[in-house]
Amino acid sequence: MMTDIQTILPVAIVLSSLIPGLLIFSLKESQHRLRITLNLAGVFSKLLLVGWMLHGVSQGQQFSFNITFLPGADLILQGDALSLQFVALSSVLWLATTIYAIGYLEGSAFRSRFFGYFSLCVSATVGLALAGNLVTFLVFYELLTLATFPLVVHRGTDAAIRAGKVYLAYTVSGGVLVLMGVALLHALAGTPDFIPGGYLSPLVDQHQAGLTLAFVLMVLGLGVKAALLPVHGWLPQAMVAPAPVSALLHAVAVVKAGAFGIIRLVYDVYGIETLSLLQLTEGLMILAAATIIYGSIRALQQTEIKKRLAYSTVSQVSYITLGVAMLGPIAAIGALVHLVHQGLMKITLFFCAGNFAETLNIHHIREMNGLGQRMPLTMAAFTIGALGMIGVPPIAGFISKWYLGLGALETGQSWILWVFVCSGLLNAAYFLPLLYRGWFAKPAVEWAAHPQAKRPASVWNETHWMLLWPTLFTALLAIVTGILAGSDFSPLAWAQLIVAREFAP
Amino acid sequence: MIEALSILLLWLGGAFFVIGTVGLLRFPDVYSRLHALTKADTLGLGLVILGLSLRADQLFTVLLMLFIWLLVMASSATACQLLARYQLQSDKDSSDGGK
Amino acid sequence: MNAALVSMVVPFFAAMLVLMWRPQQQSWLVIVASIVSLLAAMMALLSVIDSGPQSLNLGGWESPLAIRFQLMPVNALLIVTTAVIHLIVVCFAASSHHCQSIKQAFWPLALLLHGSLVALWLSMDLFNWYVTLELLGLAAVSLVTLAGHKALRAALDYLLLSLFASLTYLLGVVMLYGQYGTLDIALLATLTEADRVTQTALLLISAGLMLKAALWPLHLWLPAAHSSAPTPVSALLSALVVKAPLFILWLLWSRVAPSELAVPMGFWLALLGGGALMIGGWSACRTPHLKTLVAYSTVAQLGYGLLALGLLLHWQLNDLQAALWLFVVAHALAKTSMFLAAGEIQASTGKKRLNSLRGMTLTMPVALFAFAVAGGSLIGLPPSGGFIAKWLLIQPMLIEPAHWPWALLVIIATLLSAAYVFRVVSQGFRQSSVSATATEHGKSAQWLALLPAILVWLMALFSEPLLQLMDVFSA
Amino acid sequence: MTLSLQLFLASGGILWLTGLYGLWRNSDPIRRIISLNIMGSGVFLVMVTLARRETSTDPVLHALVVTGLVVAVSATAFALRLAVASQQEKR
Amino acid sequence: MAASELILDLILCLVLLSLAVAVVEVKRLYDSIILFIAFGLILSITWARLGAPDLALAEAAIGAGITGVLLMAAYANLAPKKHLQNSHRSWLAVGFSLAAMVWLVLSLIPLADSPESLVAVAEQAMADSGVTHPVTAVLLNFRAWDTLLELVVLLLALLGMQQLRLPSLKIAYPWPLLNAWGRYLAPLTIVIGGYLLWRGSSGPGGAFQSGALLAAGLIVLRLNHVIPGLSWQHAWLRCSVLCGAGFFLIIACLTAWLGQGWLDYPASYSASLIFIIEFLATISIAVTLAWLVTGQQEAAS
Repeated sequence: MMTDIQTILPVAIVLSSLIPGLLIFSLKESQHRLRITLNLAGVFSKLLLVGWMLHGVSQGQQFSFNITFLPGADLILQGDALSLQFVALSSVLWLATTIYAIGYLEGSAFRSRFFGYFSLCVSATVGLALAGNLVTFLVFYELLTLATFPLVVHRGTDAAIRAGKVYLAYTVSGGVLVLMGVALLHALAGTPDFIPGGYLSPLVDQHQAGLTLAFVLMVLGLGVKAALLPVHGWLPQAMVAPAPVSALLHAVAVVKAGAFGIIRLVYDVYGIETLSLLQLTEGLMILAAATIIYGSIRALQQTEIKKRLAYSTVSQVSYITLGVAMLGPIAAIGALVHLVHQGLMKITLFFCAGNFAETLNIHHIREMNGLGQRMPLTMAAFTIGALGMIGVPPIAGFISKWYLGLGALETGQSWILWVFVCSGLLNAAYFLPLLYRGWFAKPAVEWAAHPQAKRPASVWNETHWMLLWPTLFTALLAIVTGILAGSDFSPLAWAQLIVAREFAP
Repeated sequence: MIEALSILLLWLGGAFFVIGTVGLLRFPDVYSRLHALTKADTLGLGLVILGLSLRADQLFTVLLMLFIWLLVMASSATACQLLARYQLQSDKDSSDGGK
Repeated sequence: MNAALVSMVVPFFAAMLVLMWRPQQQSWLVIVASIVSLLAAMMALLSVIDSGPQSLNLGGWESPLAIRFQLMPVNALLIVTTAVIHLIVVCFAASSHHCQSIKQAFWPLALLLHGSLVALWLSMDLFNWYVTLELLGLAAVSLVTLAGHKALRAALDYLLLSLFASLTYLLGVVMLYGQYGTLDIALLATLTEADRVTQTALLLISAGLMLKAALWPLHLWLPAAHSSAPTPVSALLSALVVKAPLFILWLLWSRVAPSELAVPMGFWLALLGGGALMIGGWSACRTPHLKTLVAYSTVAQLGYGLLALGLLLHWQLNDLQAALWLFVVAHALAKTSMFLAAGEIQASTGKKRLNSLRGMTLTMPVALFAFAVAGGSLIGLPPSGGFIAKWLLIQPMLIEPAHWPWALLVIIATLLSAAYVFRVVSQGFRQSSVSATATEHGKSAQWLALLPAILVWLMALFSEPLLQLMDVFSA
Repeated sequence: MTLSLQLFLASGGILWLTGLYGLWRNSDPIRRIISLNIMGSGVFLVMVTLARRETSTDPVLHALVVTGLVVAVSATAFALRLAVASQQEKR
Repeated sequence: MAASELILDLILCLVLLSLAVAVVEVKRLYDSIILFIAFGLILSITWARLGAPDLALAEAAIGAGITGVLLMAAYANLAPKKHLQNSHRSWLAVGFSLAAMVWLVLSLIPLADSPESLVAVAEQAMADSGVTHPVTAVLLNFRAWDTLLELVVLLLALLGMQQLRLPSLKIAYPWPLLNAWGRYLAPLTIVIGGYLLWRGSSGPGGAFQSGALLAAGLIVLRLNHVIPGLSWQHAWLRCSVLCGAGFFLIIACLTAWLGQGWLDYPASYSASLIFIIEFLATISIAVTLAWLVTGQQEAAS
């Protein structure tokens, strides 16, 4: 009986969002309640299943499901520690984003289409996380591209279509590069399952050119989604999408899919040993460092809140890449835990930006003056997210940066510390003015006289509850994971478990 | 003897064909061309068939060839009439148009 | 073998029945005939899987004299594909409101086209192929003229080029017969030598076939003919008819041609395939009309077939034939879906241009979705049939660094196809100024358009048995 | 005999090419159809000549020519009708 | 003797080629059509010269006869319009053609010396074919499948023409001499057609030649208003168009189902089966060809 569960569980996790998604497509716009019910049923059943799997994996059980696909490359879904890190993050944030999106889109058109694709997106993300080999990863990676496109162009305006085209141009090109890389590796080595330490070391002598090309292709391809420097351009453009989509794209699905792919590639395909033989990580490290600085500087130049957050993402996601590229165990812990922490903080920030826009029609930084008086709770959440990004203890961001810094010292790359310091200062430079304006500056008009804003009945009612509560929830998570980082079930502890397995001799 | 006669007839028939063709090419209008052509058809073909009949070893073959000659004569007569009438009609039309 | 014959004969008989009795409800008869043909085709496929390739000498005469039929995995698969697509297309024609005007004449012609296709797939005889190619050409042109006066010019050009191609093909065939005294493919394969006559004959045959298959640079007639035809006809032509010459081309070069000729020719064919991919894709990205875009996409996608065929010959790699035929089948299904969806959209808006697609996600969501899903397979997104074919194609390209330039070609082609597919899809997401609501009528036609697109993605799940089938054959 | 066969073979090839040239040179559909017929005649001439190579003629080639002729006349008839129809639409 | 034969062949070839070039090159469409008909006649003489009487018959009836009528009919339909002059004479095209000619002729010439053919095999199989004329044996037995499909080609051409919905052939008013001649000619063609069909099993002739001849008879009758316009409304016409291919197909299925295999006639019946098939095919061919020439008569509306 147990073996059956172990095969079915990975599929069930993917299907728990896929099936509601497909059902939602067939609904009419007016079937409001049914749609919400389906969404929530999907969310909670997924959380339940993920919890089950987490428990199992921590007990050392193996979860694996496979069907035949290409010659020598089955479709494999498996739950290991690394994939669960990502799956758990996605599922929890899906819960928050779903509730947020229901509130955000209340009364607008095309909701069936929106939630349908939204669920497909989550399914693709989860599938990508659970993928047991490169070909399976590729399948879900491309599906993710397809599923997010309708969300980017959801509004149907000219600007949205243009952004959608830019998004596609980048991600499809990236997808093709990844495809080529995967196919090249398949041609050289077949497609075995991901295994800690990689499976390519026997080929280093014979196929150096092939392996190098494949790595470059795949890092470039994955780098598109992870918004690495030369190919990051889609991310700020994609900001025209509705707020829940921005939150989902930036915190969970797309950028993390890219980063996660790089993690898989480095640890479970090439392996640290092979990569250091091929000397490929130097370039990746420099690229990531450059992206961190460049993203921060560009963020500083933006005057729109969402654009600033977008460039901040460009910068922050590269911390993960940088941590991975250092090839040391402590840096790896930092990278893995940053995957989660950055997600929590950034989604909070985007929720807040959405709340500002939705409640008071505020899009620009200069309009934020005195916002704390009108929306104190949202502003507080925003503060938590921003401080976490800068790396102020005890918020989660501090933990990951701490480990990354230690990792840099451990691997002897002390120049990276300077990158972190520099970036931290820039972070402060682009977030603190927002906080200052929000809490201390005088509003341009009295909030009571603001054309958009009715005076809230109470503090808890500053905006729609479905917009407020998810924001507070994720902000709380960002603090809790920071404070309780030392406990057994924190993301940090889980990251240490993963690294212990990856770097096991 | 028969051989020689046959050859003579064949040459004669061929000559009529040639003359008819020359006429077709040289005569000025449709009517005189038709005149040349029909001579070639009927007489030329008749002579050729006569010449070939002398060489035939079966009566059936001779009858067959005669039959062919008759058919060709009938059809060329009809076709000739058709063409002449058509030409006459169009001549009339054009002279009417001229007035 | 008998099942395959049934699959071929049933459409012929049904066509004659429809012509003779002229029943009021023709569509049911046609649909039933298509179902029977499909069932028979499946049985034929099963029998090939069970007992391997089968050969039949028509009339019971010995081999060089008789026309020979052969049922192999490849053509069994093609017969099934033909039957599936015909079934879908006739159901579409029966249910779409926009096809009412063409119906009377459409049924018998479509049936005859079906029968002729199966006859072509089965045959292994050079001259018999000439007759079946003529059948296909005449049926196809007649079907194009169903669209009315606007299509006549395109139909005439199509017919003249098709006749010219047939005669070129025939001259080559005659030369081969003159040299080797047989028309049978298998016998020729044992006899051919790399001499001047053979070379000229093969070149003539190839030129004719490439013109008929609209392989670049002989493709110029295709966009006009395919885009001006009625919707179900466009689907049949693009999905099936252009594949028939490719089948002959493949048999000829991979079996009959001696390798001294095949290896250099393979290089040129592959190069032409690359040209088709580039030029076809580029034209599809530029054209302002929806159906023309889909037609140019056919030109481009046929380039993949030619590329696979060329590389198969150039590297003498029999593994690539799986790629070739999966491309053909995947493209057939995807293109059916695309043309049906595009035609249904065009008919309901009444406009040809691409920008009339605004707001289609609301008014005709299923049709647009079908277009997008089919487009996914054309681009080669996993896990679709198109992806598997592309995967098989690029494997041998990647394994040797010297072959990497070909892979670059495939990358560019993929990006071009993505560009033209999303050109259409993103228009559909654009907000429309008129507040349109979902139209209820025509729903069934839209779902029928979606069906082949779903099938092509399902192909991915059955790729293992499909590839085994191909392996049986190459072994 | 061989010489005369070669002569006919060459003529067949040249006829085929003449038709091809006519197809290229003329834009009027009817003339193009005629050119196609000349091409076809060229091919048939090659076929009939090839049938003549041995002492007894090759019936297979003759039968193929008969088939080819019927196909050609069907296609010509349809093409001419189509040409007329398309020209009438233009007016 | 050989020299004079060669001279004859040379003249034939030169006439053929110069006619062909003239057809392509002359200015007026009408001249081109006339020259093409002449070309067809010379071609049929060439067939006779090359020992192919079947083909000479078929060419004279189908190639020159029916095609000529078709061309004239098309010309008549387009007559009011200025015909397009042959437009672009480019020296590039001429040069290319000449180069291609050298290449093609050089590839064709060697074929004269490689007598690979199916003659021996066909002769061996003649005994079991049920007929004594080899061409008929090939057409209706050895390669019967080609012939069946070819009947379908005819059918398709007819269907294609039908749904173009063109007005049928314009027919001049009847004129006594022509009328009378037509009335004599028509029965004659039927007799000769029947003779050709019957003769097909043992000598030159057969379904196609006979069908073409009968078609010519039908056309003459139609032109003389003896028979009404052909219309798809009439069941017997549909039947006669379909009977050739239909019966052939039924036989094919029956032989596959009950007999030894697809189109494998039982030895004792093969002669009569072939005759019935030829008979029905002749009817189909005749009606279809006549129909193709005279055009579809629209139902009176």
